[in-house]
Order: sequence, then structure tokens, then C-alpha cells
Amino acid sequence: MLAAVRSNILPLFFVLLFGLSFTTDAYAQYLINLMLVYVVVAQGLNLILGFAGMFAFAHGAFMAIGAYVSALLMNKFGVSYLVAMPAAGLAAALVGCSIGIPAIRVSGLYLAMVTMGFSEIVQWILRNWKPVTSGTDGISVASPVFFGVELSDDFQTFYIILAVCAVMTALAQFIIRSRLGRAFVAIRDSEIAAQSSGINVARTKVLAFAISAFYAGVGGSLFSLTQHYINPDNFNLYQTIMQFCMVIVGGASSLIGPFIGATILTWLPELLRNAQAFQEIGFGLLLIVFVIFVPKGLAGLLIDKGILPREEYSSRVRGKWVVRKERAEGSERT
Amino acid sequence: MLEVSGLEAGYGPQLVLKGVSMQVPKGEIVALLGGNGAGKTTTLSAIMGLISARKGTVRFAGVPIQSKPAHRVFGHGVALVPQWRELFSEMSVLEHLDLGAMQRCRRSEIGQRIESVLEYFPELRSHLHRRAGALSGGQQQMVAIARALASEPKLLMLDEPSMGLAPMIVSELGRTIKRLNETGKSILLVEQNVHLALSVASYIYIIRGGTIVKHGPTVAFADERELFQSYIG
Amino acid sequence: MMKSSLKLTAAAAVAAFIATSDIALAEEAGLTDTTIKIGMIGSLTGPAALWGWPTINGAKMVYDDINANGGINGRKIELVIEDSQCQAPLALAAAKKLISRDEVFMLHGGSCSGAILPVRDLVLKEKVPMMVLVATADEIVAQPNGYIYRAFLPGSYDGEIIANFIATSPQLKKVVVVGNTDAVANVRYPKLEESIKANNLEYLGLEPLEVEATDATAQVLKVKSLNPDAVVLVARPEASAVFLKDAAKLGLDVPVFGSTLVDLQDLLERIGDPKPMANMNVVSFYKSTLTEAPMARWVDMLKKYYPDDKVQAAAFYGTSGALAVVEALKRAGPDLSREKMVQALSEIKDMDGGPMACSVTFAADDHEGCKTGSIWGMRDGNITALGDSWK
Amino acid sequence: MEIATLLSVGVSNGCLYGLVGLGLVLVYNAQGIPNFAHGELFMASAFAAYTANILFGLSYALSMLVAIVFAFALGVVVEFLAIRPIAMNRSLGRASTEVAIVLSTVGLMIAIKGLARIPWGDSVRKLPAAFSTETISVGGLVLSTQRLLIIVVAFVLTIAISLFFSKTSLGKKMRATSQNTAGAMLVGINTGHIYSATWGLAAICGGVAGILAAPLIFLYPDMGTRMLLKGFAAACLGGFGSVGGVFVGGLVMGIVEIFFGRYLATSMMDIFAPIIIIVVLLFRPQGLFGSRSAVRV
Repeated sequence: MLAAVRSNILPLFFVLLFGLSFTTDAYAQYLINLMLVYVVVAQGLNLILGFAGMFAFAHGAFMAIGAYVSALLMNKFGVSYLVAMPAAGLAAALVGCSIGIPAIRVSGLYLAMVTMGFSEIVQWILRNWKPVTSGTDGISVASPVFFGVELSDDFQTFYIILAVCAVMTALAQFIIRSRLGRAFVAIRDSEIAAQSSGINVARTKVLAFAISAFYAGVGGSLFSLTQHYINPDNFNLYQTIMQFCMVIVGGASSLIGPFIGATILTWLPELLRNAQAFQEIGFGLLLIVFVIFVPKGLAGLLIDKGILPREEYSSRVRGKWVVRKERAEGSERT
Repeated sequence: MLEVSGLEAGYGPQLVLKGVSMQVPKGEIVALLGGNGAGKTTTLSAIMGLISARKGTVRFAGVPIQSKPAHRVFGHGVALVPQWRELFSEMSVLEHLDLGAMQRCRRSEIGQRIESVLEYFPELRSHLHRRAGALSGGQQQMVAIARALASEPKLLMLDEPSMGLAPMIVSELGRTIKRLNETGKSILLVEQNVHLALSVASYIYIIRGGTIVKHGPTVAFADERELFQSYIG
Repeated sequence: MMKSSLKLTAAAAVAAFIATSDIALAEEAGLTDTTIKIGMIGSLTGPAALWGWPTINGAKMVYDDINANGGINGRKIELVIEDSQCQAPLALAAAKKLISRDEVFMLHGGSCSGAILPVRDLVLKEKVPMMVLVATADEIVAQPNGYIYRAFLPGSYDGEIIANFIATSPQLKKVVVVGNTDAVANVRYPKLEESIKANNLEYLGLEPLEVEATDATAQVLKVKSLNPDAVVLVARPEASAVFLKDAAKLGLDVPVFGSTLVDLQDLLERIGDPKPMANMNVVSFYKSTLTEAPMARWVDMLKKYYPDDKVQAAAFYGTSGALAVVEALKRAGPDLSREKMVQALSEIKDMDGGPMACSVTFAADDHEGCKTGSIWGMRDGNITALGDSWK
Repeated sequence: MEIATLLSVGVSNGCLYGLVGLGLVLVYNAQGIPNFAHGELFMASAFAAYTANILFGLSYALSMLVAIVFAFALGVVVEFLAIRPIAMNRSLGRASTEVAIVLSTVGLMIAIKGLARIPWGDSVRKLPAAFSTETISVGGLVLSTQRLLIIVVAFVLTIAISLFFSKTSLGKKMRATSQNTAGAMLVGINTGHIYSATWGLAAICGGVAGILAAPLIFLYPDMGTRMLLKGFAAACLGGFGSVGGVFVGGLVMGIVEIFFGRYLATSMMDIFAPIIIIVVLLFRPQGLFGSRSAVRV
């Protein structure tokens, strides 16, 4: 029984949330929805940051692209949400590609700055391209309609969000276990080694950008459903940093990490509402404490303690390459 | 001078050295031979304190140094010339010598130190103000050795100094190593070049799979080919 | 492992059950025979915290005062205050918590338009009366809307006030606008431009100024080259001060009109030099400066209930809203309900706006209660109310 | 005349960007990471000067000194508490270590900002200028004394830092460590101390900029973020190579920005810095003057 739970933890989590939706109030349901939305975005960030080891500082911007594209398609062209949401993901992926292609030319941490600059520019466009984005006034988002039924409240949108989150999780698992996922890990650990084992590094990097942006775009589209209204402020630097916190606290390069991270970072501020202690300081310190003391995040910790099952894709690569060892091995190979 | 016993070390979860024991007596040249991945560089890194030893002891002049960081080990008089030379590519040759001497002598003595080091490498004199990155491979190797010598170490460790050098320069290198030894320096030479090792070392250790598999005075390994086979095989 | 993940979800489940089983005893949410529960939302932490407590306390002191004097129709006001951090997801969470978990009778909140706009939908759907705290966007209160009211000068109106004022002086013809491009400034531009044109003034365009500008040399020189008769400055206090200093330094010598984003007293303190202020005029919410008699009652009230709070312009933004809430609660009588409350609010006519220059008037199809402010300027080094025409 | 005015403002702004950029470059060269908390060092130093001068009533010069010492100490403490534990953790791969350090600086950025809000979040504060006469007139050109001070101090500091790197032994050790950490260890340099010193020096650069800029702007906890981007842009233009290069990068940035704003579009001034960052890093990663080899890969 316990073993069965251990190995099916994510499906069980979805079933539990589904069951819970019959007993929650609007407030809790809203937070569950928001949490699932953040899971989707964090999974995307995890793919590029945790698995491919690329520092992309632009997930707020990708979310914005997704949110605005789906909202505008629905508001201005009356497109069904079933079309608008994937379109939002694709639009974000396209933009992700287009900044990914030049960005692969800059190595390592220059990427952090390029992507941060990109986010600033997206913010500026959202604020200033008023005929389309309505600038800082924001735009309200129509509720999706399925078979004549308008899904407007949190209990109804929950089903869409839950389904999308489950699909995206399955997709993430598929990617991680595929050749592409292994290529991600290989370029993270050593680009030279990856190249010499026949991986097209440039293409893999662009794909990492595109896939990661796709997740953020879909997440942004779902986010707009929870809010019914979006404006540029929803997608600022703070949003990006929060996504980073989720990945790091939950556990980078683990499928379950984004779930843990999104759960904690959505609920903790709410539980501490009355204390009003969880402000920026707590947020910042949480990030620092985790990168120092729990670098593998809670998922890594639970896996190491044997509480969670080892994820086959991550155990294969864990700690295999260390900088000095690269040198040492390089030397002894010659 | 240097006593290593039961040394275990590695990277991350991987153990590379599985109990290495060896000695470098004062004033001797000792060679450590081994194939690719045998743990030669790891041994030097562990002695130098670049990676931390998990088990075993390293004593230098009777003092345990196995848990000390590299700069402290250096302070005891151990200098390493790494395989990849690890030069400061944007700095001049003179600055390299300066930095080498700086930590182990008074400011007023630096000039004198540099002068004495340059006696071994007269060729460097004409390149003192050039960037290290702009030098040839042989010259870079000289700078790396000279930088280490500037600290007047008691033990000099050389990690495959012959690598990538032309045969002419290798034999020149052999002569320099011998001259250094004649001034009383203990030397630990890590090599794949069996010929060079046999021509300068007085005692030989062979490492394979992270342990010392054979050792003895050089005369016992007179046949080069047999020696080569023994660590490859 | 099962334990840890189950624990989490179990905790959530338990919390949910507690919430749903805690059914209010009164017929209408948030009411008992002795209390009325009102939910407040403000930006108490994070970058916008500057406005958080001062504006909340400016409204809260009115409720405190009512409670100290026995309450309304036998009921005392009980406040539940939640933080929005000026972020939409958190503001929405706060509103949902207040409505579905704390089951408040009504809301009085919102300090950032962007954060509170998502709440509008929710409030209208749940039919909860709401008084806007300090958020200025028109859309929040715009019709159709049966439940949301605002009792202070909304952002878009100060442009009209300024344009009308400029038009009273025949020698002022050409107007240029300088301002920030963030949400609070942007809500003001459409109506400002429209009013300038409606008054037959020449509109020379908008020169953006960064919110965090450290200097405005480029803007001042550009404005000078356009040769305007007056400048409308729609910027936050920091950027406004930077602009005024550079304008004085570079010899831009035309009247400048500030929006309600700035306060003359505050600008004077910031710049610390009356010279750059000589041409400055602002639209103000208030009847008088904080040091003059009409404001004395409110300043005293603040000092009484919140002696640690700074007496500043921002302190009284929320006061008129609280006064309107109290007035409506009184009118709605002891047999209170949300619908009666909304009815009572809509019937408020010509109520004294307290510190506000306007008198508050609502109608069933117009929930913007306050549409006038006054123009103040520096005259002989003193802050002087100029009224609504050039003198 | 107008051009001279624009130039004087552009140059002094550029000096500030250059100083902030220099602090970023020092840390980047030493540890290969962009320090996202650098803007907060700028902010914290400005508040330190404010606290010393206004709250404790110290003389202006003494407050500046206190603020500089504070900046140095803050840099060293931050390195020791939040950076070193990660840099020393050998169990992470190189890529993970760098990402972890960057995230740590991001955490610091938020935490320091939040910390500053506790005493100073309630209102905006102002630090007086160094000289009581605010402007002087040179041949009809009105110059702000504070801006002149910025230009002079930035020039002097840049030259001093250049000399520090080429002449002093600590400077040489810092250069050696940034070029080859393993090599530095092998010549007996305690790289831990060097990192502390680097962060301290970087914080001084940011701090001096903060102190100098404070009288021109107003002090509030969020004042650093904008400066961070401008500093990045200056560093990118300068090419992360030499001290002088970054300073010139800052000047170019300051001058071009203001002329662009005046004659093309003031609305673009907001995103001038990110555009420069992207364009330079993508098309000329060695900066305007840097040599290709100076780029860290």
C-alpha cells in the first residue's frame, strides 16, 4: 500500500485535489487553482533551469505573452478557449525560440542579463502598446464557454486547470525521460561532453527555451482565467523571482519539485496572512537558505531521506560531473 | 620529507584514490607513473589540498597537512606545477614570478628571488613583460615552473611537465629538473613519459585504479618497455 | 512519504471543513446584533507599503470614532484587514478570504487599481457592497455596477479640473503634458487630453518621465523647445520634484499644474527650496492645507487614534469613504442587509466630504461620489487655495 | 548651450553608471556571476549616509566615510554569509554552483530591500548635497555642484582602482584570482580572502555611487533596481574587461541616453538600458573596447 502510494504520488495528488474540490470554499479553491497554475509555470522553468542548466530570467515575460495572447484571441476574435490556450503556449514558445536562438550565442550567465533585459522590454511593450494591450489599464478576460456553459467561478475553472496541469505534468515526465531530456542534462553537466557524444547543443538549447516558454505561456493563459483581468504588473520581475523560488524550494531537476514549491509558495503567504511576517525578507531569506543548505530543494531532501522514490532520470545524472573532476579526467584522458 | 599513507579522495560521490601510500625522501626525485584515469593528478590535488582527503594522512616534514587548504600547504613549502599550467593569461611573466614569490618572502627579497629563478630559465628574461597567454607552450611551461620555484619550495611537484612539448624541449626539461634537484630540492614528478621519468628519478611508484601497484628504486625498472606494460596492463 | 503529502492535503481539507461548517448565525453575512464586520484591503507590505497603513488608518479612525461613541444602531464596526501587497493575485485571494471565509458584510479597500480591478468582478457577482479605499482607476467604479462606490476625487477628473482652470486665463494657450507612464498616471491621460482640447487649448503632447528618474534635463529641454504656456505634470512626488528642480535650473518659466498624485506641502518639504515651487500649482482633494482650520478636526482625530502616524496628505485619502459608509449604515437602519446598504449609499446626496473639498453625492447609476477638487498654488511663498479659476 | 548642458548631465549620470557597473564587473570577473543584489548595496549605502548625517548628526564628510566603511563591511558580510557557503560547496557541479550563487544574490536583493523597508519604508527621504551652493555658472553654463563632484570623484576613484590593480600586491592577487582561481591557489593565495576583498571593493564602488547620487534623487528602498540595469548596461558596453573600459562604457551610456531622450524620444529612456544589454551581449559580447580574450566563457 505504502509502496503503491510512493510510486504514484502525483496521480494521487491530482485525485486528492479533485476530491477536495467538493468540500472547499471559494477562497481555498482559488488558491488551489493558483497553485496548479504556478505548478505549470514552474515545471517549464524547471526544465530549462533545473534540467538544461540555463539561467533564463524571463518567465514572467513568457507568462505575460501567454496571458495576453489567449485573452486577446478570446476577447477580440471570439476564439474558443480550447484553441486560445494552446495558441498562447505556442506564441510564447515562438518568442522563446526567437530569443533562444540569439541567446545561445552568449554563454552561461550573460544569458541571465540578456533574458532580464528581454523581460524589461516585454514589460515596456505591454505598457506602451496601448491599442492592443490597453497599457497599464489592463484587460479583462472573458470566461471560457464549453458547450454553451460559461465556466466563470473557481470551482468550474478548476477542472480545466487540473486537467491542463495533469497533461503538462505527463508531458514533462515524457520529455525528461526522452532522449531530449537526457540531452538537456548532458549540456547542463558539460557542453563539451554533450557535443562529443553527438548532441546538437545549439538545437537542444533552443528547444529548451521553446518548451520552457510554452509551459509559461500555457501557465499565463491559465493564470488569466483565475484572475479574470490582467495587467502588466502581474508579470513583473517579482513574478519571475517567485517562479525561481518555487523551483529552488521545491527542488530543481525533479518532477515533483515544482509541486512542492508551488504548494508552499502559494499557501505559506496565505497561512501567514495574519502574522504579516512573510514579506520580502522572508521570501528572500527562504531563497538564500535553500540554495545554501538545501540545494536540491525539498524534493531532493525527501528523495535522499528515502521518503520519496528516486526519480530514475535524475538519479542517473546526479553529481556526476564536478568542475575539478572534469579537469582531472580531462588530464588523465590525454 | 613527504609521507602519504592510506590516502583516499575523490570527486562528489566518486572515490578515485583508494588508499595511496608513498614517500618522497628529502633531496630525492620520485616519479609517480600511471595510465589515464589511474589517479595521478588526483593524488597531487589531494596532497596540495585542492581537494580534501577523505581518509589517510599526508605529512610534510613531519607536519600533518591533509586537511589544510591549498594556500596553507603552499605556506609549508610545497609547490605544484599543474598539468594545465593554470597561468594568469592576462598578466605578464614578471607578475607571475612576483605572485609566486609574494606569499613566502619579504617584499625586499622578491627581486633577488626572481633573479635566481631566471637563472634556470634565461629564455624568459626577454619575455618578462609579455602576457603569459601570448607565449608558446614550452615558454608557458617554463613560466609555470618558474612561478612555483619563485616561492623557494622545499618540495616541488610536477604534473606531466612533458605533455605537449617537443622532444628537444623535454630533454632540456629533464636537465633542468636534475639541476634543481642538485640544489637540494625534493621533487615529485608525475609522468606518462617513461623515458623522462627513468632518466631523472631515483625511485618509482606505479599507480593503477587508485592504488599503488608497484614501487621500487629506478634500477629495478631498467627495462622501459616492461615498465610501460606494467602500468598500462 | 504518504504521511507528508497526505498531511498537507488533510490540513487543507480540515481547514476547508472548518470554514464551511462555520455558518454565520445572522441572516445576512457579517452581521450580528452588536457588530458589523467590514473587510479592508490595503497594500500593507511590499513596495507600495508607503501608502498602506496611512490610508487604512485614515479610514479606520472614522470607524474607531464611531465605535467609541457607541456604534451605529447598536452595532459596533469590526474590521478585518488584509494585505494585497499591491499584487492582483494576493488582492483577489484577500477578497475571497474576506467574503467566503470571514463572511464580511461589506468591503472597504483597494489601494492599487491594477490589484483591485480583478476584485471588481468578484464583488459584483457576490453582490457585496464595496467602498473604494484609494484606488483611482475609473473602471473600478464604472457602470454597470450595482455595488461599488467611491467617495474621493478619481484620477481621471483632475485633468478636467486642470484644463478648465487653465482655460480661465486668456494668455495660456499651449499646454504640454509631462508625466510617468505607470498605472496611476496613465488613468489620467485620456480625460486630460480630451479636456484640454475641449477647452480650445492646444495640446502639444506627452513627454514621459521615468518614475525613478534621477534627472529630467532631457524632458525639460524638450518641453522648452516646444515653447508651451503651461505644463501639466502627472508624476509621482519623487519624479515631480526632480522635474521642478531641473525646470528651475534650466529656466523653464511657465506655470506647472500637478495632479492629485502630489501635494504642495509635501513637494515643498522634498525640494526644500521655495524657488522651484514658484510656478507650481496642484489639484488637491482637500478643503485646505493640513495646517489650516478646515482640516483641524481630521488631523486631531488622526492624532487621537493613531498618534504615531505622520500627519501627511496620504493620511486622509480614505476618510471620506469611511464617512460615506457610516452615513449609509445609519440610514439603512437597524434592520440591515446588503441590499439596503447599497440602497442607502445610492441615496446619499450632498454629504459633507469631511477633509475632501467635494460634497459626496451618489446616484443609483453613478457611484462616483466626488468630482471636484480645488487648485492650490504658491502665492508669496505660501500655499494658497486658488479655487477653480485663475486669479 | 543646450548641448553643453545635456553633456554635463549625461557625463555625470554616466559616471554613476560606470561606478555601479564597475562593482558588477569586479564580482563578475572574480566569480563569474552577475550580482543582482548590487543595486541594494547602492541603496543601503545611501541610507547609511543618510542615517549618519541626518539621524546621528555627524558631519557631512564623516558621514560619507561612515557610509563607505559600511558599504565595504556589507559587501564582506554578504559574501561571507550568502556566497561563500555555496562557492565552497564542492558537491554541486560548476553550472549548479553558479546558478545557486546567482539565486542567492537574487534572494539578497529581495531580502535587503525588505529589510530596508522596516525603518525606511514609510516615506521618502532626502540627503542634502555636499555643497551649500547648488549651482555654479561657468560662462553662462549652469552646472550643478553635486554633478561636478560626481564627475571628479568618479574619475579619481576609477584611476585609483586601476592603480590598485596594477601596482599593489592585493590588486595583483585579485587579478590573478579572477583570471585563474586554481592558479591563484597554487601560488598560495587565500582565495576566500580575495573574494571577501572583491565583494568589499565592489560594494564600495556601488556605495560611492549611491552616496553621490543620493542628493540628486530621493532615498527609498526600491531605488537600486533601476541603477542595477543601468550598471549592467555600462558593464556590457565596457566589455567586462578593464576598469577604464567599464567607466567609459558608463559615460557612453549616460551621454547617449540623454541625447537620445532629448532629440528622439523621451519615452524610450526607460528601456534604453535593457536594449543596450541585449544588443551588446548578442552582437559584440566583448563590449565596445574589450578584446575577445577578455570575455569569460
